[in-house]
Amino acid sequence: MRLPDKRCAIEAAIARIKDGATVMVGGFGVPGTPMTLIRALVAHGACDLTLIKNDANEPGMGIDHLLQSGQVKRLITTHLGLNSHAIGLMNSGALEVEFNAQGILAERIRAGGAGIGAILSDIGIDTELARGKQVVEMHGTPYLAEPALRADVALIHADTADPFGNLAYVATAQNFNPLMAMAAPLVIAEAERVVPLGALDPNAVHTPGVFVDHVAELTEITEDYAVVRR
Amino acid sequence: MRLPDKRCAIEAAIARIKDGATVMVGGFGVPGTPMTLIRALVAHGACDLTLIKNDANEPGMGIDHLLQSGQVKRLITTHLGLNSHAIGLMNSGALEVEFNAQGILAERIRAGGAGIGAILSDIGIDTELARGKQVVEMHGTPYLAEPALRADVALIHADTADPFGNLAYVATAQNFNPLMAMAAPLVIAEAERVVPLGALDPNAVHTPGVFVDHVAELTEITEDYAVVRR
Amino acid sequence: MVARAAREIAPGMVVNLGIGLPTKVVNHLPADFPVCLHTENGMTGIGPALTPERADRNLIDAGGAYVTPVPGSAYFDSATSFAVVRSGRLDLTMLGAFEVSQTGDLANWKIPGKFSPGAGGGIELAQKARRIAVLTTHTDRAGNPKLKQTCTLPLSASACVARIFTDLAVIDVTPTGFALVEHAAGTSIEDVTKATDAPLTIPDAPIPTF
Amino acid sequence: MVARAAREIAPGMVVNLGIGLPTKVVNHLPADFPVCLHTENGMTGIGPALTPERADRNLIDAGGAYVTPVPGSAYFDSATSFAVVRSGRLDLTMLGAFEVSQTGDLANWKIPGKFSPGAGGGIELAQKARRIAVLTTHTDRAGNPKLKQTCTLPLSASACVARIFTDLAVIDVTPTGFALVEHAAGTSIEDVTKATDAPLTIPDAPIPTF
Repeated sequence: MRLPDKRCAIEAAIARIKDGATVMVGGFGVPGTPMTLIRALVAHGACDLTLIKNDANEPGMGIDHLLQSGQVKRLITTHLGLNSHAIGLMNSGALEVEFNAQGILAERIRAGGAGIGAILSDIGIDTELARGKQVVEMHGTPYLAEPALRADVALIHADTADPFGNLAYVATAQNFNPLMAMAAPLVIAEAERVVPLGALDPNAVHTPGVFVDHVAELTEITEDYAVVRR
Repeated sequence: MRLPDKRCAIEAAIARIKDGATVMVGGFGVPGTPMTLIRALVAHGACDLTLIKNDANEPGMGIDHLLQSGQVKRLITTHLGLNSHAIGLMNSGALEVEFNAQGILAERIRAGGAGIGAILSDIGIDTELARGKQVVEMHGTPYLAEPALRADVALIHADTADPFGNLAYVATAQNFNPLMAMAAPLVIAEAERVVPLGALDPNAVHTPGVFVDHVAELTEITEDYAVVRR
Repeated sequence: MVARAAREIAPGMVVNLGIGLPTKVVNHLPADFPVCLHTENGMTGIGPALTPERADRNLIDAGGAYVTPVPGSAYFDSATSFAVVRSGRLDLTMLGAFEVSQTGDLANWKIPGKFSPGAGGGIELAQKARRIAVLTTHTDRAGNPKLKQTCTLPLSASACVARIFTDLAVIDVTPTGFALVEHAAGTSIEDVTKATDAPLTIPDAPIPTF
Repeated sequence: MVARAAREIAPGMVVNLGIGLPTKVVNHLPADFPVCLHTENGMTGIGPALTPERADRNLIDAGGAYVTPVPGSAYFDSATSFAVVRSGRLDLTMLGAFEVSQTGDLANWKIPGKFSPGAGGGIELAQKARRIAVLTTHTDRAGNPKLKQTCTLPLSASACVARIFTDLAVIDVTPTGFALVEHAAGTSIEDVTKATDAPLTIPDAPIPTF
């Protein structure tokens, strides 16, 4: 037995994304944001997208390119504080935004990846974030039902990958990537390095390749990934 | 700033376990079972315990010592197939047993560690495992509410630890350990090796030390941990 | 029958082989066959089993057998392991059975009063793998048929089984019940029908043997 | 006030310092102080911040500042990061505020019509840390009190704040409302009372200054 090889050209993988798709995008700020896959999705042009991402990056960076190109209809996120352009689109009605508490967005995505229907949580139960949510009482305590989130596609940035799609992340570039890499039937990972099968310590794998469909080695770590000088 | 040192003698840590406590025990078969902590709990003698463990090990091994000594009132588990002694205690009524589907036990413990109230799942909904469980309908689909599980104490076996309690596991000794290490207010970890702060790659940590209260280096890898010759 | 079942595995699949007979399927796969074997206790990329003398004490499968990794294996916790199963990443599981009904209900974990060690991971495998195949003797030790109109034992999951491999035949579960696909060399179609406690559709076309 | 707030951190604590003023608290901790700093984007063991020239492009805190690890740091995913918060492992968080009510309600994430970037991780920190301290100017830029009888802005969490550090005073939220603990050197008790839009209990004992 040998593990299947999932290496793939980025353009071919991204070409599978259809108009109207829901797309999860890893990253918290720059670290972990799959900048090259995002650029390829801009070039591909799929539109009416729903994006699920912790934040909207900053103006002119990361998924802001997809907002600029008008490909995004809806954004499920936690915080847009560093992207005034995204806030402008939201305020003008050009972009529909659903805000989640950050850890609840993480858990909803994880629930999607874990194949469970929802989690029951009391986060935000006293706040306006509870509006419109189903309340479930358990042993006399009220909880909000937070439905699992899955996407059609997940775009992932890893530090190291192997051809089977086992992924390892570094530092705070981990964030939402391991969660999103489980929560879509089509998972596309870019990696700064693709090493031969067996070169990744099986104990150091963050995302088992069993969840990953396509893996592509970045030919260049562009300025998109660099330290931001504000 | 430096991270606190949580190294501790095993006896001192185990002495904190009270009669009637609920105790999670890592491991799936021998790998990952904290054999030395279990021996210390037998010596300590706390009784009326509720144990939460994937399996009951095999006769004369692991938590079977706690069953033999009569310290266990109740066992929440998934499968006792390799321990005829435990099945005998269950059938005679001397041991109360609650069976969970394996992945649901894992998710309930994880939910406890994640501070959420429950998960909604359809696992076993057509089977007798659904009996007595609260059914929650969401968007027209029925789910079983599977309440989070927390314990008073979690006993963990790790391969490598540092003094802050960061833990790394090897091979299939990981199993329930990282989940249980989040799901109790008192987490005691034995480790085959305790290395200095900074010697564990921060990217290779499976359980962040922030969840761990006491860490002890094993002075000996006893026969309890050896390959089983059936 | 085990060799025949092995041909059910298509290149590139993610497969979980249940305890007992199904575990032996792996011995019939070519050395370079592209497949990912998964085990519930937290591993993908299982290689051949090992004798205790050569075993790693920390490396077992869900049945407790000592196994080896292959290049590209990964280890993970029990929650992640069942995330693989429940989220649809498990293409195929092969399971043992006490009973299979003509609607695909599977009973394989409990015989009330006799055998109730707990369900382990079997419920989730039976309910959530994308395809469930059963690998079992056609009848139990007393000669009673395991393929029945309805199951009498507690179910693992309802309407889950797609195909059954036995020592006598390969049988599909179809919307109209059991249908014969192949029969064992040296076994007549009548033998199969007689050992099956439910109607068995026999296609008009010639029935291959295995 | 930042130096005073730093003294709130006891040895051995796990602490999350919110964006803005609270982040500066770290500069007032001794180099060998035993504490574990947590940040929402997935790290424990935060060391000093770095200038862009020396920064690691993959290592930021939740506010986007480039930080360093300390010996024993760990990185983890966003679900695990909030598991730390919700499961009771976060001993203390220090947060900024728009408004704090005398019952400990906190509003710090939204000003309808003016500022609504989303709650980020603030809701969970405010609701689930074992102790919530607020670090804020006593009044807003227009001179309006931030400590009020009731909050007018959308809440982050109700009845969560234990202690408030401002440029004028240290104030506890007690079952009977705000109570003065300390006041700033050069600020009179009357100044504090005047700048607070709710009754302020003044203990009989001498009030320390900071």
